[in-house]
Amino acid sequence: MSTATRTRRRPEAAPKAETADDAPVDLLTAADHAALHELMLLTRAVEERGVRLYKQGKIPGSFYDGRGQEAIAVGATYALAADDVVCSPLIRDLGAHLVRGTDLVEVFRHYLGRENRLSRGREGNIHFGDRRLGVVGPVSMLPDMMVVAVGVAMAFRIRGEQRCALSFFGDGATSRGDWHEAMNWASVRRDPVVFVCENNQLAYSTPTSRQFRVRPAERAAAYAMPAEIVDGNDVTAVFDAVRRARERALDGGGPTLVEAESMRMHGHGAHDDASYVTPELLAAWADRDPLAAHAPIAVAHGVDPEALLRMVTERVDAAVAEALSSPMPDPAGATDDVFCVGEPQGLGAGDAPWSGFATAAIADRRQAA
Amino acid sequence: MSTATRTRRRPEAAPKAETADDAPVDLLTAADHAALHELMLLTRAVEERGVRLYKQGKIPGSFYDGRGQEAIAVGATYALAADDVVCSPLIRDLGAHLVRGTDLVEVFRHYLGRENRLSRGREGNIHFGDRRLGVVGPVSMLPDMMVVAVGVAMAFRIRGEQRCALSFFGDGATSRGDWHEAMNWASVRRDPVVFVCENNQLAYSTPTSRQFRVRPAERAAAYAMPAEIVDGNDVTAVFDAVRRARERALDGGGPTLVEAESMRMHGHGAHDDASYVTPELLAAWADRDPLAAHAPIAVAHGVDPEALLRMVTERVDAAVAEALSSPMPDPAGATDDVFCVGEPQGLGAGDAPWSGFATAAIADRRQAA
Amino acid sequence: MARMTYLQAITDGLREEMRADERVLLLGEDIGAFGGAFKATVGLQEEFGSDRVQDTPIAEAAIIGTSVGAAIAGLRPVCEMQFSDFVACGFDQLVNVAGKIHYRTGLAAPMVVRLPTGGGFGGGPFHSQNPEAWFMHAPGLKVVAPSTPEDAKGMLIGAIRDPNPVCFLEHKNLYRRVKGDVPEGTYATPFEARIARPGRDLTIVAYGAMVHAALTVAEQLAPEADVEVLDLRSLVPLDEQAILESVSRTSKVLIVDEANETCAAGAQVAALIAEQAFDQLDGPIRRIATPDAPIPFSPTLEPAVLPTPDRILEAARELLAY
Amino acid sequence: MARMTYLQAITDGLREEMRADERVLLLGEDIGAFGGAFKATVGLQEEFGSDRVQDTPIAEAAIIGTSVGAAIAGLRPVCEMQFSDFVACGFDQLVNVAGKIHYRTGLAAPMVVRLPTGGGFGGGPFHSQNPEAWFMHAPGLKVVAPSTPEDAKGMLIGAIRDPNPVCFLEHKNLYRRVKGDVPEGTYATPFEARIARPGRDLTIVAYGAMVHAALTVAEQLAPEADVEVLDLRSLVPLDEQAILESVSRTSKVLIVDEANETCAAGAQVAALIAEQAFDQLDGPIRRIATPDAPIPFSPTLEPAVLPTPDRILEAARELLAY
Ligand SMILES: Cc1ncc(C[n+]2csc(CCOP(=O)(O)OP(=O)(O)O)c2C)c(N)n1
Ligand SMILES: Cc1ncc(C[n+]2csc(CCOP(=O)(O)OP(=O)(O)O)c2C)c(N)n1
Ligand SMILES: [Mg+2]
Ligand SMILES: [Mg+2]
Repeated sequence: MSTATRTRRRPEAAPKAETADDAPVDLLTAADHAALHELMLLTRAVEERGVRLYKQGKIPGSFYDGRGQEAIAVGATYALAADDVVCSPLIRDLGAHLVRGTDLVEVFRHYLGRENRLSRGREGNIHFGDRRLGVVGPVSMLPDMMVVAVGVAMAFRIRGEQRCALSFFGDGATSRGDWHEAMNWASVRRDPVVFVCENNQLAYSTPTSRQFRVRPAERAAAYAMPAEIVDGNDVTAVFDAVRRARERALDGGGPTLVEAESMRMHGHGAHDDASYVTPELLAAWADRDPLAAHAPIAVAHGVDPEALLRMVTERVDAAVAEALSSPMPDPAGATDDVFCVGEPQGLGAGDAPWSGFATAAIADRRQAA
Repeated sequence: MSTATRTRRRPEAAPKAETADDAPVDLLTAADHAALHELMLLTRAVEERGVRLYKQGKIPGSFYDGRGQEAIAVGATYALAADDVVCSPLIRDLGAHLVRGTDLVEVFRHYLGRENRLSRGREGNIHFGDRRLGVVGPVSMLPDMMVVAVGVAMAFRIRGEQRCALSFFGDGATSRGDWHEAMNWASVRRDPVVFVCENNQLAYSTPTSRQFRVRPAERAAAYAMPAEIVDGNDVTAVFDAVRRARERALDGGGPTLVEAESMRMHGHGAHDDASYVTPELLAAWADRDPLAAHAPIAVAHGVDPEALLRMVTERVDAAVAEALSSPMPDPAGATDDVFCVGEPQGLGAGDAPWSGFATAAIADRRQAA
Repeated sequence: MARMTYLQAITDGLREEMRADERVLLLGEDIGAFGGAFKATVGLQEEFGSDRVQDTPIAEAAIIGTSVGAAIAGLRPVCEMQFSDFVACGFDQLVNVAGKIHYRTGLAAPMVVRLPTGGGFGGGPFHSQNPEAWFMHAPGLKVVAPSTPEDAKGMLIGAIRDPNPVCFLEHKNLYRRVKGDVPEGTYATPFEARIARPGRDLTIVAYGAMVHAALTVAEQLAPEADVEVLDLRSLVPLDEQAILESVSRTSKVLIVDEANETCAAGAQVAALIAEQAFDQLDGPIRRIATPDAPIPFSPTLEPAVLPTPDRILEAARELLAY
Repeated sequence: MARMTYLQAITDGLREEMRADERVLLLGEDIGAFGGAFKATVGLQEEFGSDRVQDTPIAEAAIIGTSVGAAIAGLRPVCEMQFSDFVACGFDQLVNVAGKIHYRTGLAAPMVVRLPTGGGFGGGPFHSQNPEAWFMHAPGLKVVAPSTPEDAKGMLIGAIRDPNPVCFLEHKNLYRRVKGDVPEGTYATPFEARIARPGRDLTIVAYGAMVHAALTVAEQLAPEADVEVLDLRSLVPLDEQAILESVSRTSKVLIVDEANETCAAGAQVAALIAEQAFDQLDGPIRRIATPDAPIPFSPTLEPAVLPTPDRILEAARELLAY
């Protein structure tokens, strides 16, 4: 691992902030705040439309959203470089796809079961990932993809590449054996992986108290793994924790667990009215809405949230219209591609909108000159 | 859970010792030390004979022994009451079977693949358990039986019975998902189970450093589970730690993890010369041999180890002779009993040689009178 | 007798047997106050308390493994996989611990694993699987798959009373779609096949949801042929005698299976007939199953892989004309 | 050409392909300095270092799951289950993650899971299993089972080069018992069946260790009948054409399978023939397999369940006389 390679990816403007006390906001420019706000608005707008389309009977199967948790996937993925890999976003993590630049029309085609490049109609709801953008679609079995992410990170480490894998999981998923195997393996091998736990208080109808006695971030000590608890409704806090975890991973410091505290504001899926959650609890969390919380910061950076929302809504409207007029998949292809033929197609690079990377690229060029 | 029931099983003579500092030796009478010493001698004698029979080609398949770890299974199981359940002894835990009173001839018949009541020749090496004595035979898959032990304990808890389950596992087995699921579940439910980790430095050829970064006892904190590290070569220390863990379980305090530190003095199995272990390491541990360590204590309690050894050797000789003259299983029965027909046969009560239980029984009778 | 859906019959079976036998307890994710993802356990925690109706962590290996432990300790656990697809996460405990314990140790594991199976509602690759063949290939497990509300209740009670681990396949597509008369109280339906419709010209062998597809086809063919539908109900034990008798009466057989084709239950039935009833056959043993692909999500793709009445009808016609 | 045991051929295949392709890496318990429980990887860590020959924790789900991750990131992992029985602990990762990733996402998982299988040496219920049918029933996984040293090397290399997850079944009873000439360097043997012995009167279909039992029987029968032995070599894809052609030549077929009988590979082969070659058959499709029981340990019990040449001979004679 050469220092030069490492430097290339570390933004000049970003002093290494190892504790949560350092001011992360400094690392985010006005453009970043505009982007973060837009991405969260977009996440919410897409999901709201998804729920509506589901209730209208246009989206088949089931539908899941991450209402109230938009800051987690957006903030975390915003800290990734282009050739890092998200393995995988889960049912609350639409934002991760959006940060990486996933095409909106394709997302709606996917939801609607239309022919599309993400899943070709073979998968539904939030089971997709654009491999061309370095996103691995999840499986349902929780939290299997953490183990896979460790394997991706292992490949990066073995090849001496300055990249990391980012993996999301819920509080409830920590009860399964694969969680432990992933945590232990990554730690023993010092694989460059960042684990983001979305602690949204619930696993379907079951509160965390019936899932475990020690919260996930504290359990990281059992693996000698650094961990941090962040306010999952604060997009800059999530961003910064993941940014630092990523730095550590690229420095050979191995995995980190970031536990983002939030609340699932909707039912488990669109079919679930979540009557098992008290209105008081929901009201208390509604006051901490991640979009509302970020709005004044965005405004302070010159962003006009209203204008952004209009733009986002237009994009979603247009995408839905186009998706709805797309053809259904050809039934003749239903059993194609069970096996791969020829050279496997791999993971591409995604969007990496954080200004820090651009700065680093400029610094690089300067150094090379 | 009535206090009366609890009292019945708590020996009057045994003050509740909650920390390792209390003198455990007080709880063990001269007869206890004689029994402990004999059980360890017997364990070693049976295993030595087993290795010989294997090398002579008389025992088919493979053979595993627990040389150097005799104090763990013997000490831990010695702390159990008759209707506690061992689920399960593993490949280093012959002593657990012997404490419970498993018939020696049956053990050798089992090893030799003869017709026998433990496994009917369907299983080999250390895969057996006498259900009549409250011992559940293990499966190979590590550490599956921990999860099963939690289920046994759950049944005890739900029925309000004052019993616990005891489960053994190796350091290497802690890497598997089932270990985590068992630890978490038992802790969330406060099931009365005692986990004994045999940390013998190795998993087959792999040292613990390549298995995990945090030792098992420390990992218990991730489950809010009390844990203790004991010298696994000190039979009284193991006994006392498990005795206290059992008290806690019966008091509704849930599971405990006891990590017994020891060393695997032989190869993984009789086929393995363990050339990957340095002679120096083995020599250092040989100085801490659990039998040699307990001998002076036994002598101080009036035990004659030489005489015990002669007796034990005679028993083993006689058992082997009888086993060797036993018939092989009838091939006609090879596919019988895949399914249970009629009423299931359950777990019986095993020997509970510890004097503490006798004392408690006397106290009980006194109270009843 | 009360008229119930298949799902209500399952709830009724659980409730009645829990009232009759206090050893019975339920384990599963969200089965308590929430009543389960499909509401099969609605009201049961209220009636029986949280020790007998337990919400578990998301830990399928532990759900199955602790059930084995509870069973050998004298209880009668019935555990639910939220979808049968997730049983893969507890596969080892089911196959290696539960399935082999009696043969190896003489203990028994009287327990039931409830498996909501099958496709047909846009569930996609992970909410549509039919895992029964895996367990048919694992010695020591019984495997049953009722197709009617009456059998769902009776076989569930039979499964609870059975001294062995039983995989109980409940097809999600039957839950609310199929209604029928269900006897009150408790009764155990034997693990045997049932002639769902007698006939002389052709036997369609099916189980679970496919029984209804087969019956539809038999009705459609009624003007031209007399089709027998044999509802296997139990896959392990497999009612070989009923299969062979039916084939010997009709001489032609079509086997319908919603699972992926290779090494499915239908393959075993075909192999059985090809070995034991070769002389009685007047035509090839035809099979209709899902091709070897994950179950796709899209409304145009899913019906292209699942066995539809149309595909069954076509195969039946070909066979009748053979 | 060099004369090697089956086991040496596997080591040779790993070594040659690792030299040829730096993306290939090995993962497994005790495969490094120790060289693996069966010594299949002896010397490889020395040559290729501990990144390419990795000792793993005891964590089968992680061994398989991290292999998927490494594969989608461009490596070519070959992972070893210490015994094939332990694959049950990683079942979900193999079946749900590896097997379905290409169909669902367009990514591919070029990886090999080495599975030391089978009985015959007193291994008992947990060291003797033949798990292939489980994976044949899981779409997206290839399954191969070579019977000779030459094929072991060539199919292992073929498996490594295949862009899909491949379950590579290596029968423990062949490891040191079977020797043969093995070409030097690298070569990939296609996943197709092979006529191990041509014949006209009866086809015995087998794979893995059972090929050798079938060949023994064919020799024994040589004075009275001309028996063809078809070595399947690959179970997924299954060489249906080779099977049907052989049956159409001999008109009689006996399928031998060491796995438990119900829903085994042999059931699929039987079902295929009964559907596609019914007209060509002059007798029932006979099967010999291990009955549905765990593999017992004792030297008197184990041979009572495993398919022995005697059992195969008897069935072959009956069929020839049919
Ligand atoms: C292994 C497994 N078992 C069961 C399920 C069904 N299931 C889907 S989501 C869910 C709850 C997950 O809770 P959590 O991990 O906290 O994520 P959240 O839904 O709260 O984001 C369950 C039980 C599953 N997906 N995987
Ligand atoms: C799930 C599983 N994988 C692999 C094995 C093969 N195996 C048997 S014992 C062993 C080492 C176990 O190490 P540890 O748990 O420390 O127990 P010890 O042998 O040291 O007593 C291994 C890998 C197994 N039994 N189970
Ligand atoms: Mg949650
Ligand atoms: Mg060990």
